[in-house]
Amino acid sequence: MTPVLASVLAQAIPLGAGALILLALRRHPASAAMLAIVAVAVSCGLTLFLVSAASAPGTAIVAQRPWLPLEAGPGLIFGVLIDPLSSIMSLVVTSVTLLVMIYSLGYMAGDKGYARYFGLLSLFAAAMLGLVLASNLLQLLVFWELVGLASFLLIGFWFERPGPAAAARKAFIMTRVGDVGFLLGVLLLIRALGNVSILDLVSQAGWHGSLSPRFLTMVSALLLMGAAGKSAQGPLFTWLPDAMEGPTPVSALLHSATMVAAGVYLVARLHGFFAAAPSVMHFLLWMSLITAVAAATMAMVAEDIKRVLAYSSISQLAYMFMALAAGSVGAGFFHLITHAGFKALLFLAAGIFIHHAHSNSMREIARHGRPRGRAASFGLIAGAAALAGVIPFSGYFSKEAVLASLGPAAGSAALILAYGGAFLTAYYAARMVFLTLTHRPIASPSHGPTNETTLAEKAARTMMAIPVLLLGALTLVLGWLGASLALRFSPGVAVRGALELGAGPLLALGLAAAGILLAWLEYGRAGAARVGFVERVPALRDFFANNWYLDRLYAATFVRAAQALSRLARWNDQRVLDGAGDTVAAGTVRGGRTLSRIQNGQVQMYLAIIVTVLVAFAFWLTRAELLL
Amino acid sequence: MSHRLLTLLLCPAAGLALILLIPGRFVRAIRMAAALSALAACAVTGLIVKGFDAHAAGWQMVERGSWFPEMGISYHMGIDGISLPLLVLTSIVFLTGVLVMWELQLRVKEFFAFMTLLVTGVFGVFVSLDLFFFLFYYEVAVLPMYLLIAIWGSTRKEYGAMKLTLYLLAGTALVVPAILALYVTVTPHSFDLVEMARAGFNPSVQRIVFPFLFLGFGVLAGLWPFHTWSPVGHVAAPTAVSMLHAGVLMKLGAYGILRVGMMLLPEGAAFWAPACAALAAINIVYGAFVALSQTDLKFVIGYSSVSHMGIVLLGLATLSVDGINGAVMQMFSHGIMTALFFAAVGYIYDRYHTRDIGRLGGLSRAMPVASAFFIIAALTGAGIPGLASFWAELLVFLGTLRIWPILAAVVIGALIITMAYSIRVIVLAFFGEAHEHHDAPDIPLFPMLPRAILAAVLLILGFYPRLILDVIDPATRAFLAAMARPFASL
Amino acid sequence: MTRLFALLPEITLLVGGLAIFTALMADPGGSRGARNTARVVALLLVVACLESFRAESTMLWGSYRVDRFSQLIKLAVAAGFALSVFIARSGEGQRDDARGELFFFLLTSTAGLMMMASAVEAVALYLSLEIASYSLFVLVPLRERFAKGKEAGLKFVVVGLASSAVTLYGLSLLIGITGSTRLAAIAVAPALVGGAPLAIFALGLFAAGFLFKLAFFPFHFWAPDVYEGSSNGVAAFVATASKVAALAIVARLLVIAGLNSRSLAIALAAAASIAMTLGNLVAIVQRDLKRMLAWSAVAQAGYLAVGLIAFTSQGIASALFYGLIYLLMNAGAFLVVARVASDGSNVSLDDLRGLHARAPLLAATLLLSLFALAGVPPTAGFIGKWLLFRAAMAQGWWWLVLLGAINSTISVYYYLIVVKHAYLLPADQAPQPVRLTLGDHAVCLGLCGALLILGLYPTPVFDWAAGAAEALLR
Amino acid sequence: MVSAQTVLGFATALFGIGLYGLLQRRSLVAMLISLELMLAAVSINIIALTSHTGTDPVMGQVVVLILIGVAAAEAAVALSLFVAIHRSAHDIDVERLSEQQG
Amino acid sequence: MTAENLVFGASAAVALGGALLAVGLRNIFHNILGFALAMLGVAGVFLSLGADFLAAVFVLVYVGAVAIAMVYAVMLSHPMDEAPAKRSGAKILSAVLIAGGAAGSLWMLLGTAPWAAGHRPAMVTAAQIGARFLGDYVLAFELISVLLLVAMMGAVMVARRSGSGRGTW
Repeated sequence: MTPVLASVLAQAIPLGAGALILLALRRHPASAAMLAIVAVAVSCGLTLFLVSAASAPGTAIVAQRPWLPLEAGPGLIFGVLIDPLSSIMSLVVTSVTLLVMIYSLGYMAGDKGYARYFGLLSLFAAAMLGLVLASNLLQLLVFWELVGLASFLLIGFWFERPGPAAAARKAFIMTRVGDVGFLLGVLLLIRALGNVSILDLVSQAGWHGSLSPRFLTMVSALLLMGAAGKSAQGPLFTWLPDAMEGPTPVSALLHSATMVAAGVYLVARLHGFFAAAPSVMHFLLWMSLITAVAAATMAMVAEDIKRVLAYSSISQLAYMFMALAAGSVGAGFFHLITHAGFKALLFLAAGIFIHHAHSNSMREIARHGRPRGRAASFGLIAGAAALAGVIPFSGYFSKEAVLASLGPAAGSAALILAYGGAFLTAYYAARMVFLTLTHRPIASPSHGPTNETTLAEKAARTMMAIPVLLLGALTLVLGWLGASLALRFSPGVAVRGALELGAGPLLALGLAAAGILLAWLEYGRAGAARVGFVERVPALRDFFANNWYLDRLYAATFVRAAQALSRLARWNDQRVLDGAGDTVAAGTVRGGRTLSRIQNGQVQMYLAIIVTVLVAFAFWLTRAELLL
Repeated sequence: MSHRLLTLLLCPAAGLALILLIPGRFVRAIRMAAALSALAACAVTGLIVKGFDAHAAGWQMVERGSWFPEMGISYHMGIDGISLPLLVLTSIVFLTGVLVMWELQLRVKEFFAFMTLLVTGVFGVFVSLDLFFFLFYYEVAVLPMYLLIAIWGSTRKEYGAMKLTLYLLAGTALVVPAILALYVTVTPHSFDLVEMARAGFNPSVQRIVFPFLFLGFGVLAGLWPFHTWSPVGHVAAPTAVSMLHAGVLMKLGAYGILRVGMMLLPEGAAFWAPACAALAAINIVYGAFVALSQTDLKFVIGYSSVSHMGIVLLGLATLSVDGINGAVMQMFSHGIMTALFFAAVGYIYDRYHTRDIGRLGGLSRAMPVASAFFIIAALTGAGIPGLASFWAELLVFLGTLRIWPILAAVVIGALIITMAYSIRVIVLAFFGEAHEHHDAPDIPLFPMLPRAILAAVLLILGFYPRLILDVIDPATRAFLAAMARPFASL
Repeated sequence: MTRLFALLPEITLLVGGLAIFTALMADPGGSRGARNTARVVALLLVVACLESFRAESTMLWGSYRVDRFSQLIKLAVAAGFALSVFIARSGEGQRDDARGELFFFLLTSTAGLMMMASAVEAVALYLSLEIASYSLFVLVPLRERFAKGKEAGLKFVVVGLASSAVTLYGLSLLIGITGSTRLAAIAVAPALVGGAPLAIFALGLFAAGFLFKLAFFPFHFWAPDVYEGSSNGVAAFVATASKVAALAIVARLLVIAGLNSRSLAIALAAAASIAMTLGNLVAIVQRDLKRMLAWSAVAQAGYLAVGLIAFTSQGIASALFYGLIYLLMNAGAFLVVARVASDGSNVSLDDLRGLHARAPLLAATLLLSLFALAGVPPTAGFIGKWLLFRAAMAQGWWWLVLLGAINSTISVYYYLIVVKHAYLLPADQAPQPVRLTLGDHAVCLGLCGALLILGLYPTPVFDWAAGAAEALLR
Repeated sequence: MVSAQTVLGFATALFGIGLYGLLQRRSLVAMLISLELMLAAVSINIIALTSHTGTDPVMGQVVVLILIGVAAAEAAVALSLFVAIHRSAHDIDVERLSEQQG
Repeated sequence: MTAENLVFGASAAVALGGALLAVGLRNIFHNILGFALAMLGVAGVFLSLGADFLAAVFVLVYVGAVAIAMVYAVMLSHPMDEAPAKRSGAKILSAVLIAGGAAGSLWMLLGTAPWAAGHRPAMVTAAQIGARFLGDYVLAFELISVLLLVAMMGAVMVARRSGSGRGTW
């Protein structure tokens, strides 16, 4: 089997499975789930093959065919691009998808939309693979939108509830804002280059020097808009916390591990191109620094465990961008991989709690006590440790790589923000663990750990536990792969070894420890007030808890402006334009009525008119020569 | 000469004759006759597609003969890669339209008679290469609309029907003098499109006449500010008529601009292109904004059509390969998409007797499949890739970007609004809790069929646009090459 | 012998007149005999016109010419007469003691119109016009159960006699200027050829009587009242046969005017614009179908003038062609009017409600006729208007064409209102049933078929018109 | 010899008087009288123009004779209508015979 | 001042005066009398223009037939019973203006006349007229008889009392 065929099959099989499920298997949930899992498993195997096929640094297997004729040149040529970056990313996608699907067997059991769920997940996997393996920027954009669509449908999976429906809408529209920039950027590139082959863009082949810096800056900025929208960065982040209305496994897969990382992937993918626009990269650096800290502040006060995780996703994605902006693809992508692992882990573990407590609130979960089995707790702790950057969990290594990539060149302010963010991360991660796991039973024990254990429930629990344990194990493993991973896609760039401790790592570790300690003091220790230092300042707490009031700002400005414009346009349409048409029509009828008064029944007036017209005719004939 | 085009034209015409001959009480036979003529049209279209050579130059399947030589009117038909997709579109919408109206009980005979008449006109426009017949069929397609809407329509049907008819005929009132003026200007006097194009026109004539054609045909294409008939008409029209109207008829306007305005008056088109593009851009943005605050599903679709037809017009205004490719493809995909839209809404309306977004809600639970059709159409409208419109819009935007970057940026920015209204409708009408007592069954298999056909076309083209673009592209290039030829007889 | 053959229609008229008169005398008080005789005569007349269609002859010291022009008009007049006789049924709506006479006077009017077509001498032309008019002057006030019949007669007579006085004044000037009453001599008179204002004016005054018959602005005032006030058969005749003949003579006089007087053309264009606009706008507010048709006729006269203004053989051919199909579509509309009101009363829009269910064929005929009047394909009205506008455009009358096209749009509005009543609105209470005879079916189908076929393939009939125009210009 | 101008002027005056009556008088009979005056003016015109221009005076008289016939016919029709209207409406005021409007 | 001029002047004065009486007086009988007077005047004008035969026919037809018919019609319908309606000043004014305008413009147009006047009127005999009637004006001659027939039959029918049946022919 050739890698190309494998890559095509890897996309096609989940696509086919998804389509089949949605079209034919909607009433057969069990077979739907099996089909989906088998399809993704096969796809996963194929991507593993791809990883091995493209193991050597600098490999780039490309197979393309013309897809869209354009005015000049051969038109847009679509195909697959298999290189270390895409193959590893696709492996991440398929493996996390596979795990999430297995987990969902338990988590979603009994849901009305069970089959639809698996169908949509399969489609998502296919689309995400398409995005990852695309050889053309426009092709990437196509799948980019499709994962957005999948995200919309999955956030709104429980569409009857108002929350998910609204969240899905918000997510779709907000990411569209970024996508519009992306599209414009791509179109500008097509206009300039005729085609937007990713390899050509990265290698600067064919355009080096021919494009003005101003143009490059503009295009890069536009592309970055897309990345920011998809990855919930900068001003476009507010959809992601709301997206947590979707099923938890979906949050794990789409809204932390894979889809939201697409923005990072895009920048990593086109790093060679972005490098040509240093000012944009500089902007990105600062945007990600601010996002990282801002999202961390929000996570500090969130009560909903999934929202905490969502904010942490935003924050961690910002770290990845930070590395990319600083020039290190390796570090950024490394953090992407580890983050995919531990964040999926965190969500899945949290999902078990949520499933158990039927609530997202951390305090509520705590009141319900632990679910059966230790997997959830272990998973949560391991994931949180990785998030906080505790050695030897994977997060430590990757975050360390990110912080290191910043280097002294970034300036002290940047470094303070980056490290401060790390401290906050550790704080809120620990806060989450303490809040969730410190059991505070509620007064009435009716909701306590229950005894009923049907076979199905047991099976479900097992299905949910397996991925958690696997991912937990991964958090311990992934960190060590960093160096080799990084080597694959940025050959020649020296990557520091995992355990090369220096001032930076020590500082990071110290900050992490401080954060955890602070969290323990406030939440963990026996008799703690379980009120954080931020929460003691209501204004600040509200500020953080409300996404820095960005939602309100948007509602008050953009949304209101759009609505006002819409109403204005509607009014104009009904009153002015349509009204004008009606007025002309009514005027015509009125004109008819007026003219009909000439026919007043007085025959002598008719005669008078006739004679007058004839007199006028006579005058016209004698005077016509003068006038003509 | 194989007379395939004539045969195609005769399919609905023969259907009309057949329907007229069957006494009105044999409802089933009338339906069958209509379906038969639609199937025949599809089959003949299939033959035409099969016999069409995308890479051959010039007109294909040309049929010509003498008709009215004193007046320069000749029997001249032929197609190129631009008209072919529209023929396919018409056939599909015709067939699905007949199927969608299968359950019709009221005055069945007259309905299908008018419908086949309308389709005859549409086919005629797309195959005519003589301006007289072009306009002849054009009006044949427009007039049955009045009765189709006024008799079988719903909300404010008489008003909507009258408004639609008068707007469209007012457009024709601009077109007729323009065409006659061209006829008397060209030597030798002829209505033959091909000969007229060959002879060419004086640039000053072109500049004067082009706006008449653009505005006149533009009315039917939903050109701002003459678009208001369209939402009102769509809301009033019965399902199949909305399908045919938004799906096919509005394309006649754009096709007229392309085939008559641009082909005959390249200089005029070039001179007015910025103004046309500006109007088209207003269409896009304005239509989207108005759609954003509509509460009737059909009004949303109506204004989305205004917006989408703006994309077609914008593509045409670019006078570039990409723009026109995109415009023609958008004509096709928008045709299929609105047909699907109206088919989906039609089903919902038949069951719930309301189209008010506020009173619907949670439909996806009650009738997932029927809802899915609407959602697919809405997503197509929102320009989601994987559905046909994406490619078309992409090409138009690209074509625009090459010439008017700022305008393109504005129009692309409006995609946000497009997305917003599409998603708003989906979320309000199909998501959320069911507001009303929803116990109607989901769509059964037979009514599903036409809608599924439409959805499938959208998906297939969305996946592989070259299926259609490979046909359009050579024709567009030839078209533009002919346009670029300077006026020889100066 | 060939001369007699050329006079076949006139001979038929003579014999037919005697036959109807005899029938009247034989059956005092009844109308069946006269009706049946009239139907036979009408058919014979059509046949006679067809037979002598290609005849060419000049007789009576050059004052009577039989050529393609005259024969085409005679055929049209004969067809209009036949249709009107058919539409009139047994003269319902006419005063009961004047029903049989209806057919006699229709025949005399037809005779006048036919003479008009052939007369090439101004006095004879004028007298033919008066024969045609007087017959109608007599018929219009003889309306039954309709108080306005007399008033309509008054308007008709007063406006008609005034126009006739104007015509005669024009004639006196023409005689003075040219010294002759032969049209051929008048046409070559130096004053006319030179376009002297007085000569043009004299010709214009002379045309007044014919413009009156054509209901052309400003001589249109009688039309609404007469259409409304006269019985359906008479109105049909006024709207069909007499329109075509009048159009033909107006064309003939324009040819004499020399086809090149710019000031005359502009005056005509102005009148045509007013006619179109006035007719269409006022038609909008009508509720009586015949009155609406009258106003639409005022507008249609304007369209016809648009073709004539071109002052070319093609323009005249187009106008004649339009006149022919105009006859058909008006006949269709009046047939529906007469059959819906089987007792001969007037038809308001509300009387048409639910027609599609009561009489589908009538509804379809109405639909097609009105669409034809509106100039909508696939009916012949479309090509007819197309040709008119084309001819005008060829001479650069773009604004007139634009105005005409806009007017067509306006006209669609009120035609559609009629269609709406016939096709859309339900009949309130129990409407009068509409009974159609076999003949009604045949005529309806024939008219519909003719309108459709001429719409699709007008060439042969247009060739007739072109031949007639050629004969006129020779 | 009376000059043509004089005769024409006289005819024009007569025509004008007739026209005035036609426009102003409400009685149908008076209107008919006015019309006849106009026709007489036409006749004078013809005679004057044919005899003074020397073209064909006989023709002029022939035409005028015919016009006299026409005038008689006009009178017959108009008077019969007058009688008929008066019989049914008992009124011959044309201003009041104005039900047909619009 | 020749005799012709004298005759013309007198006749024209009579004719104009009669015409003014015919349109100006309010009594319909007076109008008819004025009309007869005017016709006599016109006949006189014909005489002065050398059209003797015409003058005779004119008097016969107009004074002898038309005016009498008018008197009959008026008497048949008794319009004398009613008081004449009030005259409207505006209507008179507009009628004067329009009629005056029309006559004025006609006069103005006649001033541009292209014909060459100045021939001496020749005497025309009835025989000449008769020859023309049976010569090149035979068509008109036939048509005027048809017209008179139609007018006569029509007049009888219209004036006939409705319901009186056809038997009263």
